[in-house]
Amino acid sequence: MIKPSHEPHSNLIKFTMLLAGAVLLLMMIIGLLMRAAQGDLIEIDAAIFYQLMTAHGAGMVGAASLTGAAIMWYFVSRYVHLVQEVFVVFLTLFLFGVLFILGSISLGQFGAGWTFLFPLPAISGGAWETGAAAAFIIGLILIGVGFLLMNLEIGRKLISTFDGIGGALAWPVISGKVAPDDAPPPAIVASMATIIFNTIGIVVGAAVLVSSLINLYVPSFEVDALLAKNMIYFFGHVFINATIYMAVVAVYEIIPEYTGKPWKTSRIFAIAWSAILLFVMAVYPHHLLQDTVMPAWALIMGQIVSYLSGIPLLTVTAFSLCVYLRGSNIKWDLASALLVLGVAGWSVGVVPAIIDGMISVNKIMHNTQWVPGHFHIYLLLGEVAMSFGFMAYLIKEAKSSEFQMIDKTAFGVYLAGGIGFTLMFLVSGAMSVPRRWAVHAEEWMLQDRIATAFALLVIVGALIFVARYIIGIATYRRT
Amino acid sequence: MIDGKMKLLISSLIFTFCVLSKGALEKLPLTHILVQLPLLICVGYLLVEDKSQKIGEWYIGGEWNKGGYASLLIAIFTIAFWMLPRSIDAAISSGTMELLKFLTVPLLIGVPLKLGWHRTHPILKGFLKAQAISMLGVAAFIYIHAPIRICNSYLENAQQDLGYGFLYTSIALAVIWSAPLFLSQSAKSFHLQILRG
Amino acid sequence: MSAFKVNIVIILIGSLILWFTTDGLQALTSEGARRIEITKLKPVMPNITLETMSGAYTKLKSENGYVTVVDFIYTTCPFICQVGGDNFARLQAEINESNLDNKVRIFSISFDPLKDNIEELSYYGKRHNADGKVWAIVRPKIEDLPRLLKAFGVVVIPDEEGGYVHNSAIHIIDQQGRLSSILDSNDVQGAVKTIKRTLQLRRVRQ
Amino acid sequence: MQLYVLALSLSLMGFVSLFFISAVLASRSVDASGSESVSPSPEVRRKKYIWAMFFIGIIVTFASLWRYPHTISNSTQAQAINVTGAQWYWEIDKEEVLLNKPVVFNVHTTDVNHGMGVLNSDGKLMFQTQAMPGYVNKVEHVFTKPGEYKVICLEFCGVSHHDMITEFQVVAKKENKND
Repeated sequence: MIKPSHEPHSNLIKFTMLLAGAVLLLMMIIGLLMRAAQGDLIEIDAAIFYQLMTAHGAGMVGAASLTGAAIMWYFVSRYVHLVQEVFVVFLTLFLFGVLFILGSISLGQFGAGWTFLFPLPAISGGAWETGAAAAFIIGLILIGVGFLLMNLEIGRKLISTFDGIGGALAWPVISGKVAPDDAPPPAIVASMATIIFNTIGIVVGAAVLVSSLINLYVPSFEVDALLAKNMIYFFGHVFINATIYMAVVAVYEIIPEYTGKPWKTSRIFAIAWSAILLFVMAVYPHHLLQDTVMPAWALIMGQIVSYLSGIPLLTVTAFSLCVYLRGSNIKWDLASALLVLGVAGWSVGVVPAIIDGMISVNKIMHNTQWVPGHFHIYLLLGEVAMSFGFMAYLIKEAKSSEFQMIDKTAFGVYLAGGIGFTLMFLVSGAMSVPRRWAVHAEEWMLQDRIATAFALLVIVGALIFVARYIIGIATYRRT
Repeated sequence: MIDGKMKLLISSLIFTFCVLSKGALEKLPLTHILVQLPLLICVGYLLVEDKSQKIGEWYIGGEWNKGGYASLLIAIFTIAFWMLPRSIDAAISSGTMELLKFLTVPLLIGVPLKLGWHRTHPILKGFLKAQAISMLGVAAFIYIHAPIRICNSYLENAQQDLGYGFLYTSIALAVIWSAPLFLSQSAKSFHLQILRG
Repeated sequence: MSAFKVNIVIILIGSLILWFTTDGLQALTSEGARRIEITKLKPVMPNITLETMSGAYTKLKSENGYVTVVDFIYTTCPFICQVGGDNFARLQAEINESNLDNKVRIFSISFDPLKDNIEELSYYGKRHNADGKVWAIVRPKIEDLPRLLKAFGVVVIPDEEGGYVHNSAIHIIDQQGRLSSILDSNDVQGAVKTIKRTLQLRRVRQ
Repeated sequence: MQLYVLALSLSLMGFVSLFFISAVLASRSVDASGSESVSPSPEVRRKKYIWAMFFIGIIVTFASLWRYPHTISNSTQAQAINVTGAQWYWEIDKEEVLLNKPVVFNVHTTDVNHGMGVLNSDGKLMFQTQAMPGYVNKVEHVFTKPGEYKVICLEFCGVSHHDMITEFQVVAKKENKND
């Protein structure tokens, strides 16, 4: 068995999670405002709405990636010696990137959506200047550079410690050369796979970002719109998926601590993660199913891989967790409950995603509220739940780690709010309500208003999680 | 192993080849940029020895080049200069620029890369490699799709060939740099043995 | 010297070199450089004789103080010159609409005067509705050609299909015969604006 | 169709949730280990699930892709319509199309990406395709109900994205008086 042998960088990660928690809350409030505006409960000018939407998208992807990175760093640093300064540089670059993005939105009125789909940033119809678009793109590049550095540090340590990329991905376990007992732990396998595809994603993303930046200032250097779209969705898909694949490391590491049963890298686990590594990169054409000029094979591949991606998640991570829980006498508290909810939300959210990944369904569901429906399930009830769970874990020693009444209430409120909120998206999607519209028709507003109420519940739950975390950190410091 | 003198000989042979084949290689942008310039970088790369020569000591041991940043910066700025379509055009139309190219590419890219790379932090190395792959992609993007002629001295479809050349170079570098990481590095993995107990 | 200072010096020198060689990051290509240089220097163009598509002779510099708009073409060009022709047809229409037809002349100058005889020139003119009054298709004498191309900074190189590749653009020559600006060949609106501004300048000066 | 998709999704999602709920409930029972001897071991069950998912996947893939959903029939009866998106309006070169005959939409854009979605008079999305700079996306549809149809924008394209709405009519073939 390979056991943790280092002290993780606790204080740095605690600080990072505090920042991320604050950003998550703020972005949730922006989400609430957008839903309320769509339900005509409050009035927001369309231009402001789309700026809020851009901030919400970029902020949520940013917060999710930050929490994912923090989780991965924390647990990997228990196994190998990571240079803490690299994470500090990452965090600094990340915050500078956020500064640029916030500046471009608030000062420059940038509102092209976080996906910066070429050539919208350059052609705003008078809503924002070139400089604002450039600031947004530079912000994304800074964040990408930060991630690249962090991935390189973890990657090189894993490669040298665990005998190459293959070793860290537990390939010797697949081939039977090494017994699961001697395999790298699940956290390492998951981190290695994520680092590989995320690095490739960032390299592709950097290329399309720099090209867009050049195009902003030298418009005669045109970018092919179809190629740009492919690259943007490759980068975007890989990046947002990486957040949850990093966060699930917390489940692999924390749940065994709660049950006392080790979570080993079995043969099927190793195969699943190598499959995920391929699937995450091959599946991105499912974002382009309505571009009929795309080659048919690419779209068919998108549909098939989108289905295949569900198999390792459902039959390995979700199934193993369920088997593992049965009769485990796991101690339930806020951390373990949220982590299990995270895997459940992720697994449930993958269902509408796979169904929308079918070309014929996509034709009538794409870019309706069905899409935010499915990704809000596996972010709100998946990645973000895992992150809050990790936060609760970080302060666990600070208080009597029982499942207190306030924690139970917060968990219940968050879960109920999350289910109701995301269901309204799915229902609206089935009613052909388009996504990303500042103004909604009268007949769509019922769901918008119900969703607003549920969003309020989510925020109340999240507020309690963050408040408990802050109190926890404060008392932890003192003891 | 190839010793220092041998390297010097190869270096001067490549340089002579570059000078003699000037006309042929500069006829197409693809060979000009993706054959001649890399060859000239090799000339500089082979020209100096790490430690045995004085210049090597000065480079490797010099306080001014701590972390290899100074030499990397020199190389990066020189690369940036020669990536400008204007400079490439000028190297064809003006003799002075041509001479400048034959001097600066080996001396200000090849030599600093050879002598600075050793001192570079592994993360910075990785970052620069990723950056190179990515920026070659950008160049491919621009050269394949630009509706304007970027270099006045070259035809538009030759410019597209160059774009594809950048793309294939980018893919090749990605493979060359990442493939060794998959191989077993058992010499280094004593830490794994310790972890396994 | 410490590493830090050395690095700063290298960054400064490197940035300065890049700044100056790109005209302050304005021109990354030779074409961009040509345009910037011209707007700065406004060089006087050689006042050569041109033969028009109707067989008459005229001079590049207008004697009546007209603004002259120039593009370089060869009439057998399969693509880029034909698009350029369409753009100039739009420009001719715009000039007529703005009542500038007695202040502006347009020349499409062939850089292949040996192949482009009078018939070829007038065929190209007819195809794009060049009226001969505002817009004429013309050719220089073969001995004037190198000097003319050099003055405009136009580079012509033969391609593989027996045609040529050349930088296509709208060149505007002011009333004094100086090349004052160069625009993208599809920027007809910009050309009209520049023409009006050039005419305005003179009036102010008078 | 949309409602079937919703119903199917919700039931599958419920099914997945049940797994988790039952696992969470079983976590408390000390006796759970005893039940394992009755049911097959987890690894056997896992393999069954994997094979089941593969099997269902193959059937669904073939059934849904047997006819490629973006096929253009090239029928001689097809009516072609050019649709052009621009910030922020749609231009359609025909206001009426015929009922029960294939209609091919050639979708262009003059500036940024747009998404052409067609709603029927009940506000239900019939189909959609993207409009992309430099490309023409083709999509074919046979309208089976006459009436007014709306074109909306389904790809975010700037501040008036939600205002890009236009209409066209689907009409039965007119009586030809010369017959």
